[in-house]
Parts: sequence; C-alpha cells; structure tokens
Amino acid sequence: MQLAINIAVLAAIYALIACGYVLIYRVSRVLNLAHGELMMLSAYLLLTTASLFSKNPLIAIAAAIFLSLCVGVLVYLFLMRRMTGEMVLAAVLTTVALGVLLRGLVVLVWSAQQQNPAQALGWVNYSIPVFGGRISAAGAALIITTALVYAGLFLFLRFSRYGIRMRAAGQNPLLAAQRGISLHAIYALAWGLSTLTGALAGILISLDSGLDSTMVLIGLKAFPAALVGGLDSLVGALIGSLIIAAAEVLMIYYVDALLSDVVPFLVLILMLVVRPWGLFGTREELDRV
Amino acid sequence: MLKRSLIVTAALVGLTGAATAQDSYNIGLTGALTGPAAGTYAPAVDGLRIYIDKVNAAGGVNGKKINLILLDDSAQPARAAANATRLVTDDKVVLLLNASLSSTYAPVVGESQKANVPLIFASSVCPKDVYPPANALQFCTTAFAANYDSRAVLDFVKATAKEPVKLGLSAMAIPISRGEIDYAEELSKTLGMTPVSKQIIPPPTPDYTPFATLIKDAGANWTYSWAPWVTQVRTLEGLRRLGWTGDYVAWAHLEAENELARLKDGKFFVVGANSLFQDDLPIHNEIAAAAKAAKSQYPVNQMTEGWIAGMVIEAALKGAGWPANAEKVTASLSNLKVDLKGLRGGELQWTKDNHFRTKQYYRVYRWDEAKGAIVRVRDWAPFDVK
Amino acid sequence: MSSREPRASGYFRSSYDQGLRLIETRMQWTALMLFLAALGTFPFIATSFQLDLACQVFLAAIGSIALMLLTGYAGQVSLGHAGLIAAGAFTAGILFKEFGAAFWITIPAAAVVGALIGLIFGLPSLRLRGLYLAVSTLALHFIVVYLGGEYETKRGFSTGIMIDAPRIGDLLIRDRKIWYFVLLAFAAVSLLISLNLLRSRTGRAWAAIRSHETIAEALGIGVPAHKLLAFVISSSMTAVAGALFAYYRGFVSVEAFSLFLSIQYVAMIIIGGMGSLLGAILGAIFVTLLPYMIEYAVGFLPNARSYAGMLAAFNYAAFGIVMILFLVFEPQGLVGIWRRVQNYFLLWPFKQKPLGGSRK
Amino acid sequence: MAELEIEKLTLRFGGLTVLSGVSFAVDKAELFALIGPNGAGKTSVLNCISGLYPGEGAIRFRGQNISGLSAHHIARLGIARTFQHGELFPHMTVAENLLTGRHARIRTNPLKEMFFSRSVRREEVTHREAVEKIIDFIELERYRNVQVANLPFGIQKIVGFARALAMEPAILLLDEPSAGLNRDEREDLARFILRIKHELGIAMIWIEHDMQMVADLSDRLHVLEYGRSVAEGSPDTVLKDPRVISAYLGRATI
Repeated sequence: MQLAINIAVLAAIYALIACGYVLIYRVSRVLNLAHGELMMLSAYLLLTTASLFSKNPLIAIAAAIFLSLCVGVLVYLFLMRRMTGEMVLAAVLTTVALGVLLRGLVVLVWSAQQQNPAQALGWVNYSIPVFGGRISAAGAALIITTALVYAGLFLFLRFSRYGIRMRAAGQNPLLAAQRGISLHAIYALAWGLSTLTGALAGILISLDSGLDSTMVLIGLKAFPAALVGGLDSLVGALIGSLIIAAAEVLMIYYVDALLSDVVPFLVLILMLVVRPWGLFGTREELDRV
Repeated sequence: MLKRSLIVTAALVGLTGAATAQDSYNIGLTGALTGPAAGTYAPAVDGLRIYIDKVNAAGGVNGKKINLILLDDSAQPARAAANATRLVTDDKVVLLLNASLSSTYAPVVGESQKANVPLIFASSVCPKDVYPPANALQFCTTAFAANYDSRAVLDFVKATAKEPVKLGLSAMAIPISRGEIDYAEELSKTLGMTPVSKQIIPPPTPDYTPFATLIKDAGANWTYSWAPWVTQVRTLEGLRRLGWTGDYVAWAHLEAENELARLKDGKFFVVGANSLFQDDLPIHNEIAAAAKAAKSQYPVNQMTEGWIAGMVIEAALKGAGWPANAEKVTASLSNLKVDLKGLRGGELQWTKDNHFRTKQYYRVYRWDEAKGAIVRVRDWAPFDVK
Repeated sequence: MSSREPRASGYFRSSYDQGLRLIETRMQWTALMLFLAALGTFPFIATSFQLDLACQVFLAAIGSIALMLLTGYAGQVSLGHAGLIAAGAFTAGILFKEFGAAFWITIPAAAVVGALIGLIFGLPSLRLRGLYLAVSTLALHFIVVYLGGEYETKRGFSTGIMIDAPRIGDLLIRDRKIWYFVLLAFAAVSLLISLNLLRSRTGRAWAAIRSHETIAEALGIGVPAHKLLAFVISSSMTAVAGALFAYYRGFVSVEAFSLFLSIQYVAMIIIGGMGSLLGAILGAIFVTLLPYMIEYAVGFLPNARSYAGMLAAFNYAAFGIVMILFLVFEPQGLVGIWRRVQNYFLLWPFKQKPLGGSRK
Repeated sequence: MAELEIEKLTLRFGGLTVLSGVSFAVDKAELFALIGPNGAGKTSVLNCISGLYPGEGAIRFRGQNISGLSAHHIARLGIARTFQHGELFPHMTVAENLLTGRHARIRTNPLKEMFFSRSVRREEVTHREAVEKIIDFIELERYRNVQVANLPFGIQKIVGFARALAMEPAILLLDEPSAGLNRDEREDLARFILRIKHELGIAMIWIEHDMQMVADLSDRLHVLEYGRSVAEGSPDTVLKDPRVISAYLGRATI
C-alpha cells in the first residue's frame, strides 16, 4: 500500500509540474525549459511573503501564488513576446537563458542556504495514516491540489471563453488571430497559468521537504513525464507522470535506487523512438513542399 | 580576434595581480562559495575571513598582514583547478586552502604537488592522504574523517542500543558518501549489528519517502546516515512521516545546531567533532562577537570550521617566520600544535607523518523536548589516529 | 563555408582551383603569419594564469567547433554535449587507470568511443526533429554521467580519477607552455578539418539538410546518413576534447560535467553566431572568459571581498542576461557584430553596402 | 519503352483521398504537361514520383519499379525536380546551390574531405566546371557568386531550375516553374525548356497554369481534377475537350 501512496505522491508532483510545460507548449509551441527555475522562484517568493505575513500562512501562500502568476505574465510580456515569430529553437534557448538568470538571481537574493518555508509559516507536516500506509500532509495536499488543478484546467479549456480561445490559438494561431483573438493576451495568460501551477508545485514540495537550488532538477525530471504523455495533451501529462513515477519508484524498490535518476530518461528515449509525439499528443504533419 | 581578447584579459588579470601587496603572507583559498553546495562551505569560509581580518587588525603575524585571497569554484572541479593554478602561479601563495566538495580535491592536489605549495583541506571531508603516513603537502583541519566517523557512530550506537541493532543506512549517490556507508555496513557486522537496508539516494530526489519506506519495511530500529545534510535530514523526515519511531544517527554538519532545534526530534542523534555553540564556551562568544562586528550574513554557529582553520593558519605562519615561503610553511605545518580552546575535544596536533591529528574526539548531541534545548548525550570520546 | 569571392581588388582568379583555396592573397598570408606569430609568442609573455585561460579557450573551442558543425551547420540540436565530453574524459581516464594506456592510444580511443556514441545517439535524429531531438540528447548526458559515477564508486576513486601527465616520445607534457602548443595544435586541426568538410560535398549536404530536409532528400542527398555522419564527426571531436581536458587537468570526475556545461556550449555557438566557425571560436573565448571578467569587474567594487560569496551567482545571472541579449537583439552573435564593424571600415566613408554579396 | 510510367497511382492522407487511380506515361524527350485546377493533386503526383509521399500503385522508371524507394534514391536514379516556391538554400551562393544539386555525382568520402586531399580538390574543380556549364546554359553568369537570399524571386525560380538541371537528370519534374515570373523571364524560361528538350533530350513533367505556354510548348497534356485523370492527349484536342473546359478552364479563368 505504501508503494501505491509513494507512487501517487511522486506522480502528483510530476503531474503538477508537467501541466506547466503542457500549457505553454500547447498554446505557443514553445518548450519552457525555465519551468523548474520559475517553480523554484515561487517557492522562494513564499519565503518572503511568509516573513511579511508571518501571522497568516494562508495569506502568505496566496500572495506567493499571485506573485508567481505576475512573474509568469511579466516573463511573457518582457521576454518571450519578443521571441514570437522567431525560430522555435531560439525561443526555447531563451527560456534556457532565463533559467540560468533566475538561478543566479535567486541565490543573490535568498542565498544558497537550505531554507524551510514550512518553518517560516509555522506549518507542521503531520503524517496521516491512510489505507494501511502513511502520507504526509504536504503529500496529501499535493495529490488534492493536482486533482483540483487538472479538473480546473479541463473545465477552463473546455467551457470558459478564454480557455476556448487558448485552444484555438494553439491549433491555428493565424486563424485565431483573424478571428479577433489577441494572441499576445492568450500567450501571456498561458505563461501566467503555467507559472501558477508551477508555483503550486514548488510551494508544496518546499513545504514537504525544504528548499534549495536543487529544486530546478526536480523540474527537469518532470519533463520526461510531459513528453511521454505528449507535450500538447493534459491527459497525457497526467498519464505520463503516473508512468514515470511508477517506473521510478518501482526501480527504487526492486532494482537499484541509483537507476531511478536515469530511468525517466530511458523511458523517454524509448517513447521518442516508438512514438515521438507521445501517448496522447498530436502527430506532426507531413512536410509540405 | 583571439589574440586581441587574450591581450585584453592579460591586461585585466595583470592588474589584479599587481593589486596584491608584496609585504604580506599570501594565502589563497578555492571554495564552494556559491552554487548548490555553498550552504555547507560558504559560512565556514566567512568564519575564516573574519578570523584573518581579526588577526590583521591586531597587527598580523610576525608583524606582517595575512593576505587571504578567496576564489569561488561553485564546487566545479574545472573551476577549482583554474583557481588553484592562478593562486599558485600568479598570486604566489605560500599556502593553499580548499573548502569545497570532494570532487575538487584531485585538481587542487595536482596544482599543489606541481608547485610544491602546502594544501589544507579546511571545510570538507579529509582525504586519505592526510592520515599516517601522510603526504608531505596535504593537511586537514576539518572535523570529518572518513572511517573514523563511522567508527565513532557505531561505537555510540552499540553503547546506547538496548536491544539487538538492525541498522538502516542512507547515503547520497556521490562517491564519497557511498564509500563511507559501504564501510559502515561492513563495520557494523563486526560489531554484532545487522545491516538491514542500505539506500543510495540520488541528490535531486523530489520525494524521499520511497527510500524511507524501504528502510522502515526492512525492520530497522536504528538508521545511520553519513551524507550531505540534505540527505541525512530528509531521510529522517521521510522515515518519521511513515511513522517510524526508531533512533536515527547522523553526522553533525554545520547545519546541525539550527536543524536540531527545528526538527525537535528526541531520537535524532548527531555525532560530530566540533562543540556546538549552545555549550556557550568563551571561544563561542568570541566568534559570535566577531561575526556580528563583521556583519556576516551567515549563522555564526556554522563558522567553527573556518575559525579552526584560521587558528591553524595563524600558528603555522607564526612558526614559518618572515619572509615565509612554501617550504617554511610546510615545515611549520608538519610540526604544529594548536590549542583549539574547546572547539574540539582536544588540541590539534600535526606531526611529520600525521597531517590529520593524533587524536580525534567525538561528541553526541540531541534535542531534549523536556528541556526545550539541545543536550549532550555523550561527551568527548577520543579515538587514536594511526 | 568561406567566402567564394576574391577579397582584394586587383586580384583575379584564373582557375577554379584558386577559388577553393582557403588563403588566396598575399595580404591574407601576411595576416595569418602575424596572427600565428602572436599566438606563438603569447606563452612567453603571459603569466601562468593567462596561459591557463588560453588553454581553457582552446579546449572550449574544440568543443564548440564540434557543436557548431552539428547544430550550426547540420541543424541537429544537441543538449548532451557535456555527456560527450564526459565520455571522452572517462575513456581516457579508464584506459589509463585500467591498462596504463599511453596518450597516443587513449586519444584515438576517445575519438572512436565518441564516434560510437554519436552513432547511437544520432539514431533518434532520424525520426525526431528540433525540440524532440534536443530532449533525446539530454538523456545521453544523464546516462553517461551515471555510468561514469558508477565506475568511480565501484573502483573506489571517490574523489575522481587522477591521470598522469602524458608523454609523447621523450617529451613529458606537463609544463603549461607545452600544453598551450599541444592544445593549440589540436584546436587548429579541428578547425582545419571542419573548414575542409564544410567546403566540400559533406558540408553542402549538411547545410542543405539544415535548410530543408525534404528538399535535400529530393536532391539525392542521403539525409539519414548525413545526419548520422554529423553526429559521428561532431561527437568524435568532442570526445577528443574531453580526453584532452582529462589530461590537461590531470583528473576526471563526474562532477566536472554538469548539465550546465552543455548549456555553456550551446551558449558559445549562440553568442558566437550560428553557422560560422569564427563564431564558434569567438563564442568559446567569450563564454570561457566571461566569469573571469566578471570577477575582475567585481574586484573594483568597494568592499569587494564581501561579495566573494556572491560571485558565482553574479556569473550565473550575467551569463543568463548575456545569452538573452544575444538571442533577442543579436541573433547573428558576435560574428554579426564583427562583420558589421568590418563592413563599416571596408566601406568607410560610405554607409551603404553595394548589392549584398556572398559574404556571410 | 516509356521513360516514366505511372499506373493507378492512389494517395490517401487519413480519410482524405488526394489521388485516385492516376495513370500516364512519359516518353524520352517529351514535354508532358500536367494541368488541373488548384487542389487537383498535381504537386502530389510529383511528390509521389520523387518519393516524398507514399502513394499506392506502380511508378516505373525505364521499366524499374521505383515506388517505395527513398527520395534520395529516386533522385540518384535521375529524377530531378523543381519546387513551387524555389526552395533554394538561401545562405548559399548560386554556384553552391548548383554544386549541392550535383551531390549524388560527386565521388568523395568524408575522410578525404577532412584533409581536402588531392582527389577531393580534383573532384571539386571538375564539378565546379560542370556547374559553370549549367550557369552558362541558363544564363546566370551575373549571379554565380551572389547569395541566393539576396536575389529577386524570379531569378530564384530560375536558379531552382538550374539546380535541378545540375543533377544531370533523365527526367525533370517542374512544379509551376513560371509562377511568379514576369513576361521576360517567362520567355527565357520557355527558351530553356525547349533547349533542354531538344539539346539534352530530357523528358519533363511540367505543372503549369499558363495555358498559352502549355498550348504552345507541350507535346502532350494530362488533366487532373479532384485527384482523377480527366483527359489526356495533344494540346489541340485536349484543350478543346468540353469536359476539360468545364472542369478546369471554366473556373480557372475567372
């Protein structure tokens, strides 16, 4: 049972991060390789808001999440907007550069010391018994948040006006623009939402197990999950996360923990060779001449 | 173009070289001042900086100032190599210091050997070469000591455990930590314990629970971790989250003092060779006052290693006299005795073939919920170094 | 590809063969000789630290030229460059430790291992493009580093593998001046090989593939074979750079080959200027020296030593900003700037270029 | 034996049938025009012949079935083509573009190229001369060293034509070579096409919208509509065929 819980928690972490990759890719075909850094930034923002609103942890968390949303939008407005129309690769490399920049800034502002936002918030990470196993409060919160975020995103994309516009912009930007949809607004929204979900992940992970710059690597490990599922599919991200998390945990249990670091990438390569567009992704069209 | 840029940099670098005073003891340090590993090294280096500043303010050594050059390697071996080259060849230091991850040892040792400049490991694990029979140029001031640490820990476990020990082990997936835990596994068997589970945990792990689950399910009643602090403490947290109630023992890194108070776990023991600040010795107050005056951004209770390195350097330079060169400093280091004023269990003594110390002392602390404070569980236990 | 137009006025070609020469005019010969003379005298006037920087630049240049061939010319993105460098370094390290193999065995062995890995990791490129390919090369990095780490631990080299200085005949390559010339020679050979490839059939095929795979295919270019060839040649060259790195530093350890190193190489070709060998070299110089320049600049700040703890963070931030600036404002990289300056002086006092020529 | 023979060529994308049962044959030195309204599948036929699209049915080149071969293999057999939008390599000069066209004919290996050995140099010079002949033939002397990206579109199309010719093909597939050309350029193009036919004896499949040019130059016509063959024959008869007029000319001339 504990095995299942462990897989669920890890899958929730990956899924929550992966949906950030998917949101941006789906709308603008850009892979945001700074997602891990943005996630880490959000967790650090929580440290600051926690010291500002030390009496009220919920406000602190809400403020950190709101700030992250703003960061996402600003990143689009001031940086990624300039890269629209450029080669996709240039845009992706820009996100890599952004990641490097953020890594430096975070250390400059918050130092490289290991931090504990949970302590700053006065949060105690209780251990809750469930079905013969145990789960930490933060772990449970992660699973619930992931479920809520995915449900919310599905509803948003399906029924809300902006959600439908986002889907339209993702499928055919030219046509969407001709229909009077402001692409920049849509892209900015996608960046904001992506950073927001990343922030949720970053904050919950840091509440569960502390915070330092290695969080970036966690963001990177969630990336195979997004790709295995298919970069433009939310369902894919969810399933992909489950697959990667299961592979990783089972590897730890039954084979060699050291391989758990490599196994997401092995699964990824396998996927790329067999079905490059992922389990639920859309296949690229044939080249037209 | 290539030529032009090189000449420009040549000019740039030349200037920095000129800025260093000729009339002082030049010593240089390459350390993980920033980057992922900095949390463990930067506070100690800052402690060293403050100590040297204090010495200089008081008139220096033998009437000469100490010029301490700090270079950052972010724990990257290539960067450490370049730093060491620069310190040895351009800054002409008489003494090299390394305060970085063990992966930077090899390149820095290489430079030290090439230039015949003595090298002190001042913040991380002591390498094998400083133990008897010691390499002529390598010295180590730090509390860590591979193998001795595990001996001390398991000795403590054996003395404390009331029932047969089923030992869980946790290491980070870096060679040095794995090596030590492998050693501990073997050693525990000779001490009549049963190692039940050994987890090698990759550093960027989002969730430690799977590893903790394995240790718990293996039925461990004691768990020992010798790894960077992150791994030690997250394994513990993972275990506790699963409702594991066994005893946990780990190495007392710099972070230990703050973290014991944060975790408030009565069955979490830290074994270390440095006394914690809560012991409130005069020397602790001295460090605290100096750090405060220097407006250091680091917690003062993480500066002990730097302070000790500073005391050793001061004593060594004093012994080397003026003008000093690398040979004189090496000679002075090889025959050194420094009173650490209670920061360790005893004085630090180096001889011709022992550059670690003749006796290594260990203390054990834990959090006491009733008292609301950290308490000593076991006082200095000496181990002869041979 | 070098310019196919004569550069100096009053110089006319009288055969096609002349157009194929890398150096055509006496002026170019003189410039080259002067440049070589400067390179040759540098080690005798430079401090040891500056020599070390130069050596680092040469090593980086080999790697970035190799990546430029793959990405800048053949259009295949790789984020696994550090993995290949690691593969080369470990090949040298393991052969040295296990068999005591000499320099002249380990270097070719590294080239072969690099070529093999290139072949294997080029395979996804037959199905994948752009982003997906970049990701699959990312996996390469993780796998190589994992294997290297396993070797280090299993053999008990917990602080890395130490390698003795290499020996060529009676010459022990230990002194930094000798290293300078050895590395310079390797870098020059890499450059020459690349120039030659690019001005012949293979180079044109790569450029065609980068432009448009389908069109290249329709022109009779075997796209899969040429992609693999690009991977093999680039990887082989990179692995040699890795092996040289291992010898130069005297050690190998997995920590030296982080993902960040891959990013640095990608940054070199971006900052230098995509699709130009000169760009690869300029980028290597810039990226290698940037942290030292920043360190130097910070040295001027009052109370500089208290910033020591922040230098790497400064470096990271500055590195990120420089990359962003180049990507956003100067996609042509340093080469673009260089050409503009060149054109300005060539045309002075006129402002406009005549009809855009073949100069790239 | 016909140079190229197409039998019951069918192409489907998902549920969409682009071509169904197209058949025709082209003889040596024949100028064979392929016409039809937009979306009739003309370019798809060329794409199937050159191996870019996987069509069903048989495509025989001098009796050898080439369907299923990879595109570069087909190109090496001697089937060259041009593209609607030129699709040149913009960073290369005209001469380099043409040299790239000669890729399959250059016999050097990468190892020798690395050191630019004597044999590589000799090959390069030989093929540079061959390219020069084509530059002469297509009258591109003024532009040989100009980077293609800097050329006007009309010239680019001609360069594309020259590049296909540089492959020394047996069959040339021309995809709307006259589109985007002005009157002078069209006249040049017509001249080149005729010279290729008469002097080089190369068979050509020619997609064209300019009916005047088709009527004046082509030997035979094949008309496609919605992926089906509608008519085939000499220009005089086909262009008067009422089916063709209703299917194609009626709409296209609006």
